[in-house]
Amino acid sequence: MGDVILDARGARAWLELLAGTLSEHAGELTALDAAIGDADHGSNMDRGFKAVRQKALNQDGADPAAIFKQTGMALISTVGGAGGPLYGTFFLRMAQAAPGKEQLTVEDLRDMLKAGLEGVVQRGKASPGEKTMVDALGPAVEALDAAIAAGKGGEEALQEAADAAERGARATIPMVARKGRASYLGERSAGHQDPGATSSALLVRTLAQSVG
Amino acid sequence: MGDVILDARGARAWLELLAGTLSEHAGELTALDAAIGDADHGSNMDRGFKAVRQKALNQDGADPAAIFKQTGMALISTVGGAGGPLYGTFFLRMAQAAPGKEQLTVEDLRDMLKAGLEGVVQRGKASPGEKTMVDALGPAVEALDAAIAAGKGGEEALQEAADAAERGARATIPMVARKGRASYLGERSAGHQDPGATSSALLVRTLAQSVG
Amino acid sequence: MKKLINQVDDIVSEALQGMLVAHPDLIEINLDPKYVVRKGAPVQGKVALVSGGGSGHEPMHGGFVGHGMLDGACAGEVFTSPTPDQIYECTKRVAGDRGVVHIVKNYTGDVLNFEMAAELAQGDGIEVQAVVINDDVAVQDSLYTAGRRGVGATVLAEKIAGARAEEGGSLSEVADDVKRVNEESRSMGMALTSCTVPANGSPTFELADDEMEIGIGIHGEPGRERVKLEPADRIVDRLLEPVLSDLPFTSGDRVLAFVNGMGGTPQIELYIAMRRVGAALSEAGLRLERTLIGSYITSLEMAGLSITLLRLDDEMIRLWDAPVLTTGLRWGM
Amino acid sequence: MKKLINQVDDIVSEALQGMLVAHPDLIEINLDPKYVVRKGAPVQGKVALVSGGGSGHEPMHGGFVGHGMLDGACAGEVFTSPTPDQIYECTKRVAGDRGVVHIVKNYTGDVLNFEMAAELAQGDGIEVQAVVINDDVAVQDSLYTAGRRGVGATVLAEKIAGARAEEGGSLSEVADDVKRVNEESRSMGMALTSCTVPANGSPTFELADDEMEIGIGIHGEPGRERVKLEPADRIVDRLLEPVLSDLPFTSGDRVLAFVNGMGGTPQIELYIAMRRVGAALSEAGLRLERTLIGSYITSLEMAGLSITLLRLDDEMIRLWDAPVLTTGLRWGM
Ligand SMILES: Nc1ncnc2c1ncn2[C@@H]1O[C@H](COP(=O)(O)OP(=O)(O)O)[C@@H](O)[C@H]1O
Ligand SMILES: Nc1ncnc2c1ncn2[C@@H]1O[C@H](COP(=O)(O)OP(=O)(O)O)[C@@H](O)[C@H]1O
Ligand SMILES: [Mg+2]
Ligand SMILES: [Mg+2]
Ligand SMILES: [Mg+2]
Ligand SMILES: [Mg+2]
Repeated sequence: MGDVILDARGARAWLELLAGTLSEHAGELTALDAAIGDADHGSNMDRGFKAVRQKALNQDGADPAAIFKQTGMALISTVGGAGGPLYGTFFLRMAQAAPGKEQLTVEDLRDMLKAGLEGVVQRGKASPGEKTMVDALGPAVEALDAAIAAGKGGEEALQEAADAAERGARATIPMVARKGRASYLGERSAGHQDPGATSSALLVRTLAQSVG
Repeated sequence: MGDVILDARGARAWLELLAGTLSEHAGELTALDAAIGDADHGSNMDRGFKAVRQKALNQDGADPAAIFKQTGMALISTVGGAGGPLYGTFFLRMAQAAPGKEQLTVEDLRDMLKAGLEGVVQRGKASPGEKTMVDALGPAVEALDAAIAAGKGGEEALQEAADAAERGARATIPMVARKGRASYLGERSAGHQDPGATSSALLVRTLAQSVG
Repeated sequence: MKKLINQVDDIVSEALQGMLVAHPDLIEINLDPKYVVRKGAPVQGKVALVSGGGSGHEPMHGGFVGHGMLDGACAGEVFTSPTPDQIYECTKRVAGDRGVVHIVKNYTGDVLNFEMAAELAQGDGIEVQAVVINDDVAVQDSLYTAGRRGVGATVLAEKIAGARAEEGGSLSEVADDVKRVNEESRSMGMALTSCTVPANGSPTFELADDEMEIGIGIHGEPGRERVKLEPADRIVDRLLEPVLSDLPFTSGDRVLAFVNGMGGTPQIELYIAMRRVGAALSEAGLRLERTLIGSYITSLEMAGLSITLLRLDDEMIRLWDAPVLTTGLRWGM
Repeated sequence: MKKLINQVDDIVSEALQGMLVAHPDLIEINLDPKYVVRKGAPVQGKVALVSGGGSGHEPMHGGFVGHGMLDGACAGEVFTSPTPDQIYECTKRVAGDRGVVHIVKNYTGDVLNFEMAAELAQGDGIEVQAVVINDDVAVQDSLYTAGRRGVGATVLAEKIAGARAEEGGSLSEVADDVKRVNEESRSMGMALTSCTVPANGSPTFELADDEMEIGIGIHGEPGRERVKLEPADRIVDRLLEPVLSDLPFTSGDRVLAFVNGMGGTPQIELYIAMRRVGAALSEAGLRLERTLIGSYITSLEMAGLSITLLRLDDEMIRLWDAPVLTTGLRWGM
C-alpha cells in the first residue's frame, strides 16, 4: 500500500478549500442551473458547505471518516433539492468505506470515492451519459484507479482524477439530460454544462489540491 | 343677432370631427394622464365619442340641442371616470341653453358653451387655476364673449376662442393640480399639461373648424 | 404589453363571463351595462349594498358579492369609474324593500358617477344612502386636493356593513357602519413596479431598478415620494408611521391589520411584511385582534403592498367574524 | 431584483413567522427545522397528511395546513426541496396513531428527500405511505426524463385526501385518494414572464416582449416550446389540448377545472381564461361540475397560468365539498 496522503487535518483542509471554492463559484453554478434547471445549485451547495464548516469542521480529533460522515449529515440537513441527498449520500458512503482509519492512502481514497459514487448511483439511478454529477465522478474514479494501477503516486493520481472529472463535466455539454430537472428540457438541455457535474469536478480538484 | 353658423348638420359635422380628432390624439391624451393621473383619459374619450357616433350622430332630423343632449347621454353612459360626468354634463347643459333651436348664431353658441362650462363647474367644483378642463373652457368662453363684444364675425370669434383654449391648456403646465386625480401629486403635478384641458382645447378647436 | 387577454375592449366583459363560469352558484352577471349581483337578488327584508369602481382591482368589487357582503358590484373599464346608468341599473336590480347603500371610493370620477346614479335611483323612489371611503393617508393636505383616496378600508367596510345588513340592520345602521369603518381606518401603499393599463399598453410609470414609490394609489397614481429600495421591515415602518399617527392609534387600541398585495406580490413577501407589522404594533402597544392578508384590492399586476389598520370594538369584531360567502372572502359557511 | 424582503437567507423563516402573526388560530410553526403544522397537532384517531417542497409556491403548502387538508407542511428554501430531517421532524410532530401520508411532487430532489425522511420515520415505528404526484403533461417521453412533474393536482389531492382523513379514513384509503386524484388529473402551464429566485437575483429565464413559454414548470424550468404571444383563448386551447387528450377525458366526463395563477397574474386574466375553459369543455362534451380559480400553486411573481382538469366521481365531489379550514382554501366552516 502507498503512502499516507490524507489525515483528519488534511480532510478538514480539503473541505475548507471546497467550501471556499463552491462559495466563489456559486454564481456560476447557479447560472448553469438557471439554463437547464431552477437556478439554485450554487446557493444550495454554498449553504450546504457553510453548514459543513460549522458542524463538521470546527471539532478536533475525529478521523477522516467521521468528518466525512458529519459532512454528509450536514449536507443532507441543509442543502435540499437533488444535490442535498446525493452529495450527502456521497460523503456518508465515503465514511463507511474506511471507518475509524486515521491515515488514508490513495487506495483508501479511491475506495472511498468509489463507494461514494456507488451511493450516488444507487440513490439517483443515473447511468453515465445522462448529464449528471455521475458524469464527473465516474471518470474521476476510473482515472484514479488507472493511475494507481499504473503505479503513479497519490498526488499525481489525484491530479489525473481531477483532470478526468473536469473533462467529464465539460463532456456533459452536448449531452441530453435524462435525469433530474434538466431532463424536462429534452433536446433543449444539450449545449449547456451540467451544474452538478461542475460542482463534482470542483470537489475532485480541491481534493487533489489538498493531499500530500 | 349675427348670422347662423351652426345647424344640425354642422353640429353633426363638428362631433364627427371631434370624434376623429380625439381618436387621433387618444395616445397623447393617455400619455398626459399617465404622467399625472391613471393613464386612461385618451381611451375614455375615444370610447365615449365612438358611442356618440353610434348613438347621437346616425339619426336624422334633430336640432343641435337634441344632438348635444344625445351626445351628453352617450358620454355619461360610456366614458366613466371624471371625464364622463363632466363632459356629459357639459353637453347636456349646452342642450338646455337653446332647446329646439334649429339654427344657431355665434351668440347662441356662446350661451351654450357658457352653460356647459357652468355645468362642469357646478359638478366638479373646480375654480380656474386648479389644472382642469375648466382652464381651457373658461378662457375659451371669455375670448368668445370678448370677440363678440368687439363685433367680430362668428368664425373669427370661434377661432379666437379655440386659440384661448389652447393657450389655457398650455397654461396648465406649471399649475399645481387641486382637483381630480392629479391633485394627489401635489407639487409634482407641476410641469405636465392637464389631459382634460387638452381634450377641451380640441373640443373648441374642432368647433371653430366646423362653423360657418 | 404581455397580458392574457383577447381584445382590449372585451377584457371586462369576458372576465365577468369567466366569473360566471367559475361561480354560477354564487353570482349572476349582467353585461350591458356590466355588473355582478348576488345570486337570487334582490333579497327582500335586507338593505342592499352596492359598490363599484374601475376594473383591475380584483377581487374588488365583484369578488365581494354574496352572502354577508355586497349585493351588487359595478365594474367599470380598467381603472375607470363605472357610469351612472350602470350603477343605476345595478341599484334597481338589487334593491329590496329596505333601501340601498352605495359604497363609493373617493375619486372624482367615482363620486360624480355614483352621485348621478343615486339621483336617478331616488327619482324611481329607491332610497339610497351613499358613503364615501377615504382612508389613504398618502394624500396630504386634503384641503388642496380632491381629498384622500379610498383604498383598503373599502374591503373592511363592505364586510362589516354587509354583515350588519345580513342580520337585518336598517339603511342608516348599515350606512353608519360603513362610515365608522372608514373613520376608524387608515391606509398607505407602496409599489415596487408599475402596472400596465391594457388600453394604454405601456407601464403607467417607470421606476428604476433600485427605486420604489411610497404612497402609491391603486391606479398607479404617483405617490408621496420616490425613494431607494429598502429592506421590507423598513418599508413596513415607513407605511405604518403615517397610518398610526394619523388617526391616531394609541396604546391599548385593538386593531385589525390588513396587509394587501397589489396584484403581482408573492404571498411570501406579504407574510414577511406581516411579521414586521405584528412586531411594530406590539411595540406601539396595540393589540392585534384580527388580520387579513392577501391580494384583495389590487392594481392589475403591480408589485407592492398596502397596509390598512382598523381600530376595532366588540361590535366590529362580531360583524367581522360573521359568516361571509363571496368568491373573494369566505368563512363560516 | 425588486423584492419585499430583508435578507435573502431569512426569507423563508420570516415568512413563516409572518404566517403565525396572521393566523395564530390555525397553525403552529417550527423554525429549526422549518415547518408549519395544524394548530393542536397531532390529531389522534386521524391519518396525518404531510407535504412540502420548495418555498415560492405559496399558498402551497403551508397555506393548506388545517382542518380537512394537511397536518404538516415542510418549507424548503425558495424552489429547493426540503431536507430529510425537516420532513422527518414534521412527520414525527403530526403523527397520530393512524400513520402518515406523504404527498410528494415528482421532482428528483423532493422524491429523494422524502424517501430518506420516510426511512427515518419508519425507523421510529411511524407508518408512512408516500404518494408521488406527477400530473404535468408538458413533460413528454417520461421514459427518458425524471418523469412528469407534480403541479396543480397536488392541491386537489391534498384537499380530497385531507377530507377523507378528517372523516376517519384509514392510511391506505387516504393514500389511495391521493393516488386516484393524481391518476385522474392532468395539468399544463405557461408563462408570460420569468420569476427571480432571490438567492440568484436575476430572472431564471428571459422571454422577449412578444414571446411566451408553453409547458413551463413551477420553478421556471423551461417548458415544451417558446412561441409568439397569442390571444388568451388560443393559449387556453393550447394548454387544454394535451391535457384533454392525455388522460383522455371523453365526452360525458364530469370534471373539476382548476385555473391557477402563477403568482403575478391579475385575477381578471384568470377569469378571461376560465371563460374559454368553460366554453372549450362544453364543446368537448365535458360536464364542468366544480371549479377552482386563483393563485394556489405559484412561482413567485411569475405571470402566467396553469390549467388542471380532474375527472370527478360522486365520491370525489363529496370529499371536495367537505369543509376545509386553511389559510389558502376555506369553505364550510
Ligand atoms: N438522479 C440523479 N442522479 C445523479 N445526479 C443528479 C440526479 N438528478 C439530478 N442530479 C444532479 O443534481 C444537479 C442539480 O442539483 P440542484 O440544483 O442542487 O437540485 P435541484 O435540481 O433539485 O434544484 C444536476 O445538475 C445533476 O448533476
Ligand atoms: N373636479 C373637476 N372639475 C373639472 N375637471 C376635472 C375635475 N376632476 C378632474 N377633471 C378633469 O378630468 C381629467 C381626467 O379625466 P379622466 O382621466 O377621464 O378621468 P379620471 O381622472 O377619473 O381617470 C383631468 O385631466 C381634469 O381636466
Ligand atoms: Mg437546481
Ligand atoms: Mg384618468
Ligand atoms: Mg380613470
Ligand atoms: Mg431546486
